[in-house]
Amino acid sequence: AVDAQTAPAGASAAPKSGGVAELGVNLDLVPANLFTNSNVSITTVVGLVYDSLVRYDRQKLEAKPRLATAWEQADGGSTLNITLRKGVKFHSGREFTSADVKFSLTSYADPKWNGQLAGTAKTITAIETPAPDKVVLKLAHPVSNLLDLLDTVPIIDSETAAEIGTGKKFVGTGAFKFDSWRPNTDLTFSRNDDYWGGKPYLDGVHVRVIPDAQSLAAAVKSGQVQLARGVGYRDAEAAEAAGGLKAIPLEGAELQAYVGINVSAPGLDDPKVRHAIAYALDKERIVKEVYRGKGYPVSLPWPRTSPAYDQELDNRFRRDVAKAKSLLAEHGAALPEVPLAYPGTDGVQANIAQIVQNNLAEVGIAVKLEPVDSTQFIKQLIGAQFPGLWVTNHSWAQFTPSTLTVSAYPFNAKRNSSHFSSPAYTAAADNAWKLPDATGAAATAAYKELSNQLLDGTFLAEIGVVFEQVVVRDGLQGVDWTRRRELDLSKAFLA
Amino acid sequence: MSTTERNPVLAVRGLEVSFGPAPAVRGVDFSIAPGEILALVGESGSGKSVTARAVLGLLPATAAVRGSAKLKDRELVGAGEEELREVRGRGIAMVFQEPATALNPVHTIGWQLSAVLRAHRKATRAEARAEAVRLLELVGLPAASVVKYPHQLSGGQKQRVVIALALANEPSLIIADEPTTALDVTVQAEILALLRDLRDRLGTAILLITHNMGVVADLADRVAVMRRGELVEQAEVGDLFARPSHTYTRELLAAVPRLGHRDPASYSAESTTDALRLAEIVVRFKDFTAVDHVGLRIGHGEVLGLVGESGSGKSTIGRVAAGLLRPASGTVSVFGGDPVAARRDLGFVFQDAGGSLNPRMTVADCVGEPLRVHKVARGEEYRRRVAELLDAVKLPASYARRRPRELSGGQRQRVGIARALALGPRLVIADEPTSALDVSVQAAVLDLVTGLQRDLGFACLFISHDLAVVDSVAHRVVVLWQGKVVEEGAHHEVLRAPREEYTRRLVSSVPDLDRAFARV
Amino acid sequence: MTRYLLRRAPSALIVLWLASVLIFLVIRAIPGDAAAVLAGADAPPEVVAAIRHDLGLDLPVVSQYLHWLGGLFTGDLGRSYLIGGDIADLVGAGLGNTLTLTLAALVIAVLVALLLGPLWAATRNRWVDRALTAFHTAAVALPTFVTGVVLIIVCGVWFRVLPTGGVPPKGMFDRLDITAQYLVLPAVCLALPVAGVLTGFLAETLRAELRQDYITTVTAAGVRRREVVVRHALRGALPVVVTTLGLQTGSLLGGAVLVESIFSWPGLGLLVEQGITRRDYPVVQVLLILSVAVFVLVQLLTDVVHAYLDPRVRLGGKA
Amino acid sequence: MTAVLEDPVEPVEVAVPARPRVFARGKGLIGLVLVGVVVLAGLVGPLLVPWDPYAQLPDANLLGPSGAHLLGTDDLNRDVLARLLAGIRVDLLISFTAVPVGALIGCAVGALATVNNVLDVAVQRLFDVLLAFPQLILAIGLAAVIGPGTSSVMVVVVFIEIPVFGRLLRAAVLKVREAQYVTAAEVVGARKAHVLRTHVLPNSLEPVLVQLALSMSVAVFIEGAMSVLGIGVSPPEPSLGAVLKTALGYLDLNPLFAAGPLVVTAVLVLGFQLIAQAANAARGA
Ligand SMILES: Nc1ncnc2c1ncn2[C@@H]1O[C@H](COP(=O)(O)OP(=O)(O)OP(=O)(O)O)[C@@H](O)[C@H]1O
Ligand SMILES: Nc1ncnc2c1ncn2[C@@H]1O[C@H](COP(=O)(O)OP(=O)(O)OP(=O)(O)O)[C@@H](O)[C@H]1O
Ligand SMILES: [Mg+2]
Ligand SMILES: [Mg+2]
Ligand code: NI
Repeated sequence: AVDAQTAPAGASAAPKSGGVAELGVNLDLVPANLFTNSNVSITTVVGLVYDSLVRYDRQKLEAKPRLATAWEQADGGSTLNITLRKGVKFHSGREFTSADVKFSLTSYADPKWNGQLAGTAKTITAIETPAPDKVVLKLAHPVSNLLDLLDTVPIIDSETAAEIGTGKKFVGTGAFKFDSWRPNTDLTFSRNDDYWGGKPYLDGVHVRVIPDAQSLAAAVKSGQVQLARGVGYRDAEAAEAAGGLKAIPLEGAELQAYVGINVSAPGLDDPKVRHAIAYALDKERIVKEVYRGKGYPVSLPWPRTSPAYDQELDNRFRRDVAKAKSLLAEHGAALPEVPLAYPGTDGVQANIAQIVQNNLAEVGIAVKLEPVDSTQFIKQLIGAQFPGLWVTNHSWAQFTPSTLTVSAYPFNAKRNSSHFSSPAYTAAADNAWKLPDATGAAATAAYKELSNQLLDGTFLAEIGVVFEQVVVRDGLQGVDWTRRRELDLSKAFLA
Repeated sequence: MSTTERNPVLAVRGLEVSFGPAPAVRGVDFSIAPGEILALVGESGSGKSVTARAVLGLLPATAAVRGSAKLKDRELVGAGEEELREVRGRGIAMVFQEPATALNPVHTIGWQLSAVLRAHRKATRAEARAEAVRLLELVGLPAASVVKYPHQLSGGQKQRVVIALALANEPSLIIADEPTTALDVTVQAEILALLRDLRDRLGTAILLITHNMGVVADLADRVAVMRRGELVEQAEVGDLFARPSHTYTRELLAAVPRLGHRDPASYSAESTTDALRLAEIVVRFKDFTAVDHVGLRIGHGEVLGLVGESGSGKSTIGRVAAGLLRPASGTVSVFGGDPVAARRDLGFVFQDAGGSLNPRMTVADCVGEPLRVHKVARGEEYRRRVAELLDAVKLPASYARRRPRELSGGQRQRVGIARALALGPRLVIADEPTSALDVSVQAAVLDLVTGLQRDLGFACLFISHDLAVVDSVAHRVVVLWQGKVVEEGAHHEVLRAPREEYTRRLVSSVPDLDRAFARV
Repeated sequence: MTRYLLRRAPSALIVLWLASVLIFLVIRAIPGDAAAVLAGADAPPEVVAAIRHDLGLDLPVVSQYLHWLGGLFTGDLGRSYLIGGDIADLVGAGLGNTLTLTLAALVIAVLVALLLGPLWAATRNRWVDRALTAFHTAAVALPTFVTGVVLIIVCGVWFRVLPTGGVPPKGMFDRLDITAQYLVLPAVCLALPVAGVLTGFLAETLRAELRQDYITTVTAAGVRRREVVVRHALRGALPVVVTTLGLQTGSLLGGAVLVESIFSWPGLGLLVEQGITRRDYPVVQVLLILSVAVFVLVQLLTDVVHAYLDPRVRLGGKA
Repeated sequence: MTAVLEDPVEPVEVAVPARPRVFARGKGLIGLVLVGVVVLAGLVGPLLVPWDPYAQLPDANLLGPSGAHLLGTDDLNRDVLARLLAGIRVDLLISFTAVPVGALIGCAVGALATVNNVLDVAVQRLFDVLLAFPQLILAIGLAAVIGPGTSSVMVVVVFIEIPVFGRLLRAAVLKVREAQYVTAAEVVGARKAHVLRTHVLPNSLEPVLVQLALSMSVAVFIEGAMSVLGIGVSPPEPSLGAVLKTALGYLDLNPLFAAGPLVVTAVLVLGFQLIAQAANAARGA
């Protein structure tokens, strides 16, 4: 762990070297999506192999040095001077320099990679490299979430970047070197002896792809893997009860479960109806029964650690069937049957969809469930093609609040899956983004306005902040992660 | 008979077999002396096979067997499985009717002989193989047959193998259940000679089950006659033929068709046109010529017998005549025209009566089908015609609603004949109409056909391999051999005084019943 | 035999060609596209369009088909959009695993059937008959996904005697005892329904065979019952069983989809499911045509074996 | 020569397989009873259970079996028994509609194809192609095209059954066409259509009936497997597969969840198999 505070509970034994950690993940790598997707194996690879310039603390939105040792704003936030760590080497043996930072940031802004923070990356008008350990970023205007970008962008080796898409080579500066990937089978990594953060304890990491979530749970229960990502919430709970392992929620890397609403659909165009939906949802039940308590209900996307979190605002939509009914009565006209899309192969979403259907039926909204396969779901999400409601997760609210409203597609003020647009919301989002600083009084006020806009618009009804969890056997200690759920095993060891 | 009583190989006393409530064999007593050939005769279903199987414990579990069957001193009824196994093949061996199905199609002859040999004694593979060769030579097959598969042998050869199998463990008794029924007359004669020879050389007793009185006359020392599960008469073969004491036996003997017992029947052409005329017919199946330049003609009202051994092309000619098969070359004319056009005037009686009736249709529907197809009659008229037809073939009206499988073989054959007569044909093609029937039923059917022919005056192509049958119905006879016509002429000339070598061989293979009747 | 194969070849090729057209068209009828998946959740439509162009998905369907067909003939199977890498490599790796698994399952199924089928056909003991009926029903009625989960829980978690899934870490041929440990659960799971069907079928065929006249011949000659069943009747039942076995390969390949996922066995079944859900057309196309090819080949093979087992066919009599 | 048998006496060697009796007495009866029990459970069962299969009951998450909930409650707080019984209906609906439809199409195509040689070859190759796709892969593919749901399960079953029945009927027709009674009809001058209608088809249908029983249980399987893959009957509709899928996730908690659908499937499969066997035996196979 980078600092003792964030180390997971239970890491009590004295570290010792040696051994290969066996990991299990339920989804395989999609190399072409390395910088866009955040599935469990991609975030595992990125966490083990690559480094970022800075890394946020998991409790507070405070950046800590990684490959950058220092950074300071100039020109009222339009320039950022970065000092790089010296003596860092890529796994290929080449020295890491400012040119690599420039290359990585430029690549990330390339539409081909389609990084989620491309909007922020595009505000960088120039990247200067006055010295091998100095980088100067020139911005079009100050943005409050520049450090999010530096936390997110992995520093890649320019010489082998072309081979990332094929899955043949991943070269970074991280604690482990990538050795091989066998599709649908496994990934192997070995220790990077020259790691700048100190030689890792583990000799290597072996990640097995175990597509069936139950088999994955069985594998970690039987000790065949020491860490599993993608175990179902109930399976994890049961496994924990059996002893010998822990289900650790990835705090700081929160996800949000939500019901998306197409505001152009008949009936749903009335904010009263949307509010009624928000009131009707039994968020407590979903968090408790579907996520087995690994999360908490919210009305706004912000997790409790976010600078935008405001308890009073967040309490706005608590389950209130009477209120929902009266709102619907105000709306007057009877609602047509509303379609609700969800990824059919995802058991968690399928259950949420059924609970939502049940909740809405209670207040008098008939819902028709429409399972779609995950590919089509993504296509409809991107193309804003959902005819009515949908359920899924989003993330990015754990970062600087403005990142959510400028980057995450469901929230994008200019164009989003809900077909929602309002000048007030656009202004509030822009205003929060163009702040030079992510915290402080100005920021708090801007976030409050943004939250109010979100609540008034309710083009998506948040259900709860939830956590991905990793199931770890007691034998593996010192497991850490980033806000993007990237796994950090540089200080992990087998007890 | 005294020796038999004293020291029999097999002594059966009061044998009763029943399937459920229905008794199939009700108290049978007989015994066989060493080296004796006892023939068990009787109509189909009289219990001959059941008796034989009961002796060897080969009946299904549904059969209840009582009484006693002793092989020397060993009681077989109620014996344990292992005890019976000891007896099977070594004490008593069995030869079955159908040589085609009695052998395992996927193993060589040698393999099967070895397997049977090694069931009763320890022998190495090589020893068993050598013994197999010896057995094959014993039944008159070349040693090379050991590596052959059953389908590579002819029917007669297969039956020899089956006999070799029975001889393998030197049994004291062979039960031969209809060993020659499925074979040609010529082949049948060979097999019978072989059995007699084996008895003479090895002294094996034989229980011969058959319904063919010719075979009995040829081979047996003694005869036991069965009817409806009971033994009605037992006698030395000569005594039986000369002085049958039981009425049933007398009926049975009377029903046996015999060559040369009908007065020569001549046919005088009334008109110059022919009912059927085949000229230079050639039929090929792939590169095999089944019918080779055959020509024949049948006048109006004439019955032409077509004889020849199995595979000689008789049925093929019948199919050509009915227009069911187009010859490769040659001309067919029925009443001077195309056979297909003449179908309204044509009746066809099939060899396999059961197979030629749709199992889902009632007897009345089967018989009436030609009427419906040609829309000759409908309503009340149709029903009346069907009833008439059934009556003509002596089937009671109550049978009209039955399905074909609810009839006996003879009755099915009558349905087939009624159907063939439905449209009042002027030409009937009858392909072995009696070969599947036992003598008594056969006699009745033949009687019917000749009677109807006389009354209705249709022309008839009568196909059969049974020379005696043909002799008793045909005006003229054509002898076929390997697709060619070898001899043709009036029935009494061809069958009683054959000119050609092949016809002579055919006629001499027919078991000589007259001698048996003459023997006292 | 070569002549026989040559005679069958054209119809096999027609089947393959028809299948290729069908596969190509059906896959393109699937809504949702690879470009969208590749672009990720937050991609703007321009990017998706650009990716479509890169992948050649904007070409007319006919030219896409011809291009693919050409590739098949020259051995260039194309590249996977989403799973990554050369399809030839992907399929090569998966094929080995799937073949190992299905062959193991096949062997188990055949052994079980050869053991239990004759026993069932020949037994006169009511209890043996009932036990075998129960086994048959259970084997046929228990879906693979249930047996798989139960086997994992029992053998992998409760008793921890066998791995819960995965392939041997050092490859299939490194240590056969280890391979066997990894193989046994998925193979048994895959084999069970086939074993059930085959056992039932073999018993049924044997019963019919035991009613044949030639069985009476050898029984009457005093051959022991066991020998009659095993040495005489079984041989006659085999050709029919081989044909059934051939038809069962389809269900083995289909079953592999579930079994491979449950036991994380990286084979073609897993790949095909992944390919379809991710809209990785090139991969799916190749896999489907491969599975059709395997089926066609197996049919040919069973015909040949059938012919070999039946001397009437082999030695040119009638079948 | 004198005729011995003037009057038709009792038929000799009459083998009348008393089919209906044999069928209804032995295995067939047991099979019918087993299937009947399941059908009955599906039809009247839901009336006997006080719970609505769709109702999500408050505070009833994953309860074990009890007097109130005989098989417990599922992860969405619904009574498992109620869902099981309602699920039977869905499966029976699929079995009893999709299988006959597939059979009908298959038989029609298979029988028609025998009329013409060129057509026959074409249809046979088409069947080969359909047969060549492993069932589940076909299911995944078709579900991807038409979207998951009950109707897609039905379409998949129809597609799977078409070549099975098509081939079966074709083989039977070709065999029956060689039968003597067909020749017998031809020789009296009957037309092709008459022969096909009155002789060939009625006698070819028996293997089809046997297969029909077997295919019924196949449909139940396909539904289950598709549910497990997430492409089956769409939630919240209950089906045997859907109940089983949920149950599999909670086997460690309550093995009884899975017992219900498994027992029902086993009973159905056994029942259909027995019926098929009895039908087979009655045919004299
Ligand atoms: N397995 C059986 N079950 C019921 N009845 C049987 C069985 N086998 C034979 N029978 C009956 O027993 C009677 C005698 O049959 P058996 O086979 O002995 O006649 P057969 O004299 O040999 O006649 P064929 O000359 O036709 O061979 C017949 O009525 C027959 O239907
Ligand atoms: N459809 C066919 N295809 C090939 N060969 C055939 C066919 N029909 C008959 N044959 C052959 O033609 C020859 C004559 O057959 P056919 O049926 O006319 O003989 P048969 O004289 O009626 O014999 P049997 O007395 O056994 O009925 C036989 O060798 C037979 O194998
Ligand atoms: Mg008999
Ligand atoms: Mg013939
Ligand atoms: Ni005497």
